[in-house]
Amino acid sequence: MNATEVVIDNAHVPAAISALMADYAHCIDNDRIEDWPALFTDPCLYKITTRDNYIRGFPACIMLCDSRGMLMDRVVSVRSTNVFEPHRYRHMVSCIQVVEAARDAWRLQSNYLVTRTMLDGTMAVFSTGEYQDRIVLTDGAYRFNERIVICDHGMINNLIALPL
Amino acid sequence: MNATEVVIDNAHVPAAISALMADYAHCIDNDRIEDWPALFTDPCLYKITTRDNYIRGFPACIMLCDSRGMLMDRVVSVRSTNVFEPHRYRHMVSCIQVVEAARDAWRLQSNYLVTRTMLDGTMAVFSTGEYQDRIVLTDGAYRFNERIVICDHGMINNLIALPL
Amino acid sequence: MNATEVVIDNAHVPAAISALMADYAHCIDNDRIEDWPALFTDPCLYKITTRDNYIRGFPACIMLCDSRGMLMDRVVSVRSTNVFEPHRYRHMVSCIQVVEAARDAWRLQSNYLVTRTMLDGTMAVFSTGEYQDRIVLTDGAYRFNERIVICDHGMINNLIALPL
Amino acid sequence: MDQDQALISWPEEGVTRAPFSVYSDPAVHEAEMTRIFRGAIWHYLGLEIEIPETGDYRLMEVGDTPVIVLRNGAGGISALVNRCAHRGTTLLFEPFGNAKELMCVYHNWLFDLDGDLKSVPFDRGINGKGGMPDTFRKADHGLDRLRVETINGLIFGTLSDDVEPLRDYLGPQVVGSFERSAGRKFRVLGYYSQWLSSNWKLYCENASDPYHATILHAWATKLKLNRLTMEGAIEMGREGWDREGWHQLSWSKMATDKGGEVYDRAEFRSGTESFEAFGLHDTSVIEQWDEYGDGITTFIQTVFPNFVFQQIHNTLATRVLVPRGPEGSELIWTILGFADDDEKQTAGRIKQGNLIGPSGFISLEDGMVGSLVQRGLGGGRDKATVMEMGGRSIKTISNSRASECGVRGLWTAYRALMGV
Amino acid sequence: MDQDQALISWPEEGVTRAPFSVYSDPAVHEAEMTRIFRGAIWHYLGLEIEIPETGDYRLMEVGDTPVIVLRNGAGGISALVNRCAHRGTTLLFEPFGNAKELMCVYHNWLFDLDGDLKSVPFDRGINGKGGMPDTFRKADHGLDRLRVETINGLIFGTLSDDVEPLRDYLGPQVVGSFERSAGRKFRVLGYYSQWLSSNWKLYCENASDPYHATILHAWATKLKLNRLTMEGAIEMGREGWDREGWHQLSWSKMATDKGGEVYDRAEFRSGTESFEAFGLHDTSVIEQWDEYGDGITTFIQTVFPNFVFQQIHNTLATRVLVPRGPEGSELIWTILGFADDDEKQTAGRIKQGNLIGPSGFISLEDGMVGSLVQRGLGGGRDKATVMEMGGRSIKTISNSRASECGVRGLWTAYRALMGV
Amino acid sequence: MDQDQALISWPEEGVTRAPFSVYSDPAVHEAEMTRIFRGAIWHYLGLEIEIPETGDYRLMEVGDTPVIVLRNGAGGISALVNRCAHRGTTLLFEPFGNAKELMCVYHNWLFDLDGDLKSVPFDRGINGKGGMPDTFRKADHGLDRLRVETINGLIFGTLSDDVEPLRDYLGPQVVGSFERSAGRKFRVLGYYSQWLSSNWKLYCENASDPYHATILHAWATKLKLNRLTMEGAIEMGREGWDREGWHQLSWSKMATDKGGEVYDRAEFRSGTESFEAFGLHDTSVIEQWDEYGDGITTFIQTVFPNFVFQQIHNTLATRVLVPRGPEGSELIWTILGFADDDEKQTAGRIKQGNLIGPSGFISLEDGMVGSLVQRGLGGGRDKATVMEMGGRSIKTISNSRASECGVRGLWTAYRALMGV
Ligand code: FES
Ligand code: FES
Ligand code: FES
Ligand SMILES: [Fe+3]
Ligand SMILES: [Fe+3]
Ligand SMILES: [Fe+3]
Repeated sequence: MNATEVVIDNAHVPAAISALMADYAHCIDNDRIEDWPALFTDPCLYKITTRDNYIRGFPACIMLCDSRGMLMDRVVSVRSTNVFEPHRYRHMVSCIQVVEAARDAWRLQSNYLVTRTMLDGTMAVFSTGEYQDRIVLTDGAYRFNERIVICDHGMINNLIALPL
Repeated sequence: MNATEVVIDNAHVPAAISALMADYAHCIDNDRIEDWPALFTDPCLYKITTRDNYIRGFPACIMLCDSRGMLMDRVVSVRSTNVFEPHRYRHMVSCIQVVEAARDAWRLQSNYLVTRTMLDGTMAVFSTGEYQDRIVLTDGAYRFNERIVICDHGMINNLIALPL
Repeated sequence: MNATEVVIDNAHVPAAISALMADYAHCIDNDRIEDWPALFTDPCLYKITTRDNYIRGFPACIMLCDSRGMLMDRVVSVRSTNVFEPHRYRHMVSCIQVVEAARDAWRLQSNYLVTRTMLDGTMAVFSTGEYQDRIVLTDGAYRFNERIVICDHGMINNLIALPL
Repeated sequence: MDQDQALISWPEEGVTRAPFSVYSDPAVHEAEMTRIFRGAIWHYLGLEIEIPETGDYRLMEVGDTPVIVLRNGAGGISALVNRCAHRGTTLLFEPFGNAKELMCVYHNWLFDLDGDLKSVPFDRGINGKGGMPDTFRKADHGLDRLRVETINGLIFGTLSDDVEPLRDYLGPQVVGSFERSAGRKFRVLGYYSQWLSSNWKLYCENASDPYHATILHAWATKLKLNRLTMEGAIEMGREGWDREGWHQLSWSKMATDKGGEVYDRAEFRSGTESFEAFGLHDTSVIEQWDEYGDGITTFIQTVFPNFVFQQIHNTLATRVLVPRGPEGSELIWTILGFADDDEKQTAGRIKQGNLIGPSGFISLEDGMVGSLVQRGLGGGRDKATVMEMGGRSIKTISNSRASECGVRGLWTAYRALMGV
Repeated sequence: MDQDQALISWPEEGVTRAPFSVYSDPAVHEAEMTRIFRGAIWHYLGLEIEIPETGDYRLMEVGDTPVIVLRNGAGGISALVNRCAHRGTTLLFEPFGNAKELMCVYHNWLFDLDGDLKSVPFDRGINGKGGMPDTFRKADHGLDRLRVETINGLIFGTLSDDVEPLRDYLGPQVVGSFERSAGRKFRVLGYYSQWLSSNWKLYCENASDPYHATILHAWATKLKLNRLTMEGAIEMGREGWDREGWHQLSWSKMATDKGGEVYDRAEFRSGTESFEAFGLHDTSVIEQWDEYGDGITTFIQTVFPNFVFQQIHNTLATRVLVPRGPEGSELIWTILGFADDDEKQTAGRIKQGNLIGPSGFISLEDGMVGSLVQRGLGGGRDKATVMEMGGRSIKTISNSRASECGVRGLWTAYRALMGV
Repeated sequence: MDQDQALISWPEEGVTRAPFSVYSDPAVHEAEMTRIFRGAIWHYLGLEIEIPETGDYRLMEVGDTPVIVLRNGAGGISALVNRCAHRGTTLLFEPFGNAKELMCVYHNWLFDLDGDLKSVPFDRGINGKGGMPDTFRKADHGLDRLRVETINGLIFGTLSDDVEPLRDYLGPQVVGSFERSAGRKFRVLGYYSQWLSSNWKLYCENASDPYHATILHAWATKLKLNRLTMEGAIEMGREGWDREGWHQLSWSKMATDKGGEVYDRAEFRSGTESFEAFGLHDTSVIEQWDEYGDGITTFIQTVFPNFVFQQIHNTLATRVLVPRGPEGSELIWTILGFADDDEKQTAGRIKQGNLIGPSGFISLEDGMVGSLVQRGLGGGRDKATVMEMGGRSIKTISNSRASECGVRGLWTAYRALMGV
């Protein structure tokens, strides 16, 4: 696709969508992961894959949730089932671009960078990549109908417990 | 707090507030730290603490200024009193979310990432965390009445001379 | 320059300019570098230099293109002439500040961070610094008339093939 | 590394102990690269289906040796060391691709798909000046080659001239495992890898250790997906065979859980911890079908030193663990289905993919625990692990997985090759 | 590390010299971990108030040995090596917490708060198959323990069986320091730490070196907060005591500055540099009260090898310096007040906090200077430092701090333990 | 490093081989710092025009020794080791600056611009207490100095007492090169550097190897900017001279390309690869003028071990390669013009700057290829490079650059200094 194809129009990102995207990050980064599933529609598509799988058309992915229930199961895994060293993310999201704008269904693409900080204070860039979002207006609120997370890297630093 | 509590309304961040937040970063990153104190009200609260201290309710912090004079004393420290290897920051600020919006007093939270570059060219992520801001309108300009910097990491890479 | 000089007015960044800046990043990060030259006017100025050269007034730079043709020659270099290990960038751009606002000619400054990911999955912060942009409205579209990239670091990790 | 002095002084308890120093000592690591990875082993190199056409290649590392695995002109498979014979430049640096010939970027020495040196620019000089000496023979400057053999579409290679043929190295048990599991044509569904901040052997021990599986992976245990009370076993090759214990199979059948009195005892976390709000909100992730018609739901076959073939429910994958220095390693996953899967089956495998890999509900801990051990070693170089579950030998216990015999088997192979 | 060859050849000038190699040689570092940190020393482990309730724990590192410091069932304090007795897994990995028992995540071996092994899952196997051999005795597989003693609420531990009791190790001077400074109950006000890209001994030298204090920290000097012309002294224990010089106290009284003729000489930076615009805009940061009623405004007590208790004005803190390899270390601060402080006092301590820590007006340079030295060592492995200020002995000079006797004391202790 | 055992066992083929171990072995690296960089060589330190005024300084590293290069009081040049004589602190830490004297931040020992110790704070103590012992002589505690000599404004220094004068070390050929290239006053146009993840010698080999130039840098070849078919040569000093081969000059004249029959043969990438869409859209980047009136368009003069002066078209630059551990290095560029350039010439040099440096159309590969070699070495410590192009000796071939004699010359110097 080229520049002109990408931008259907130069619509401003509505404040409510900016707020949704920010809240997504704050839920995860500030230890209120319980609030994260409600930011998606049900059914939905949340998927983490690698750029190489994406480019080569491989369907396998690192995480795949197609219902709010599956998102909630990820929360339970983080909170009480799976065992891992506690850590924190910090999301940076920028270069948000409107790909398709309609009153109640938006497509956006953006760049993300997530750092991971362990409790011993060590900190590193954990993941970078692209978000491909479909955001819809349902009962008066914008929610993620789709968020595809495409990691630039095929190698993961040990594990991904918290969503990216 | 949960998603709905956070966003009092979906107000757009006013251009003047975006400009203030950007100018804060540019003052520090582009070597005009002298301009930094004027971005705060007097009195004010500028505080750098760690997420662990914040969560556990410990009052101790890394830096604390409650007057513009104290901010100015930090500038003097950087410029002429304290000794340290010269270095540069670069701020990235994103996921800016309006927590409370009123004409003359805004509460915002955002994520930051700061890199530090030494004069030998080595560069690293120096700090990541959250800004909790109270921004007020005084004599026609928006200023920081409060900026709380909550570092994700309890360990600091050697020292913090320039504000985060 | 100081805070007040910087912000001529608190104009919002037009959606079309945000889109241009985002598209610049996506062209490079998402492997459609061929679309990159069209985001500039012809003639134009695209320049990568270091903060030290910039401060000390040295004219030498790392990359310099003053025509769309030169931008296209960089694309050819990346695609077919020069030899280097394939890698990806990811751009983060924030603290976008309007320095000068006019209907058809804007000056903006912003902070950028670019990560580089190699095909073996290793990932690192590759460059941070400042963008100084002059963006003009020509035949109905905003384009970069100038983009000066000022790297905080004088040391480059091996090579710069893709533009920053 | 000095052969005269003992590189490692092994505890007298033998394979029920592993001295902590083997997990971090750089000299030990160097010796492993030579004696194990360049020694008498067969190393997994990939799948035939990854390189179907002439010139198709994939890169792999055999210990610290970079290797190109490619489909050569004759339709066979070549494994060549990825190092130019001129001055050592890496020849290919994309993980996968196609190359009709191998041309080094530095001075463009040209090698064919068998690694033979075909041409040297300016070898005759220019206008008769310069160029290579008459005594220079291209035949003496080909690329280093690995011996290659395949089994059921899996490619193995070795840098050793001595090691026996692949099937003899694997033995009937492993050969049978591959016939059972890889009897039909696979399809690659994708890739990913995990960086582990731990010595390579810590992950290999983990893969040879069913004892941990139902305890560390509480998620699986809570859902009764894998418990030692199910029908299952460890198999390590014919008793007395000179490679007995080198390679291990651990399998179990979910449908046969005899109930969990052991799990209901209050002695361990996964048996006792109260998972507030636990219980799946969406069970589609564990919907499965009998993959091989034998009722086996978990099937983990390892090949010494660092290969794993896994079936967990309907997730099929190969895993290879590449050592990267004494305290790091990379676990490379290849996610598989069968070529003749229908869409529903593929979708099922993808969704069950939530169980495995870096975010796998029942594998997420395997990489993490290695770094916990690596860190625990600090200050304990003079100490050792204790591996006595299921006795002190490498004999298996019929139909029981409550044993560390697999880990003892791993160390048996290690000591044999390392000569310690 | 080879005992036969000299690990370090010390300059004949003795403790007035430290060879640069001790700051970067990995073999020296290894020996330090064994001979010093696992040797005959007492190491600070934390504060009793940090672990008031049964099961409360905090993590600490003694050299490269990870340690759990916890309140055991008997209300006493246990210090256990944070390493599972089975296969070495780190048992606890949150810096602070509460644990009723210690259960390893890997195979759920269960240890009580005294480190005794209580249970092993499947030790009896399943249906009589597998499990631990009859000869396996839980009593043989407890966690490694440290000896623990406390003084005025400060917890110390040792991995040595030989070192004398804590109070004898500290000596009357240090015991007196703690009675004076920690006589009342503390309250923890917070934590932070600093990563230092320098060998651990560089920071320890700094803490033992009042000579630098009034020169490097220009901020303090300009404001006349700490100058050598004030009444003050260095104390290092009774002359002739076999630990003389190991631990050092440096104190001074701000109110007694005899004026700065020395500081007015044009010979050093803090005396001469013109700080354009210097002078505080807001002096509330240096408002203080007489903390202990003795007029002392700076009180720095070190305990060999790596502990500091500080009073600077009304900022109270412990500092412990954890070595992390030959060229790195972490300085861990615990910021304190007294349990009975009123709000005004707490607020005062918090604001005075601007003086200390990674952003401290009068401590900001202490971590930085170590990395400047570390870098300066490049190419100078055959050279040494020169420490002759105040003479060449470890004798103190009454009421003078213009001496490096403290640093010479540090090296006296170092050489004794290292046997160099 | 143990002198008794052979540090490196060199292949019997001599300088036509370099064993891979020299590119990664830490012990070899340590020996190189001592025997080469602190040994009998002259090391580039910068340009006189960079430090015109008294007190002007720039920092440099000679191997792992940090050095201050400054204009002293007498208007001469001092090169001082950047390490305080007291306790080793780095004295100056900005790359460029001006200092009237050198005051250490730690305890403010004060050195003059010749490195002599001028004052020590509190050396007389306070009120007669403390201070330095009477036997302390400032004269014994100056900074370590390097011998300094200059040629055509280029500054060289050495830590060796034995090495002959600079001009003798360089020999007539290099002296001639500098007279030709640096005969007029330069102007600094800017700086940048490149971090290379490869051993320092890999870049130095690259700079001594015209064989790669027209092959690796396809951009230049396609545009016929540099091809071996042009008139050109390698020069390495008088035959039989005891430094023959240490320093190399490679030059060529673009205007003299005899046509590319060799390049039209189908044997190498730059000759054959079809660059879809290749051909410049804007040719201003290659507009040039005859810089020195001799028609030479590429002129690369190296000085052993790690200095390069380059003229590529109208881009003038010095390059110095600083080793940073066995597997890393930094390439520091100084971009030059002439003091009397007019604006048009300066603009031309800046635009031609697209050809060189980290983004240089014809230099971009030089740093990259080193890391490709470094990686290719994995698993090959027992192997060696092959350098037989142009024969096996260090004799040059008149008017031919199809030779690796320059690289063999580099290794000749290396072996002489290392004693291997
Ligand atoms: S290194 Fe491969 S051709 Fe020279
Ligand atoms: S390692 Fe701790 S229980 Fe096995
Ligand atoms: S280290 Fe330089 S003055 Fe003390
Ligand atoms: Fe497992
Ligand atoms: Fe200090
Ligand atoms: Fe080159």
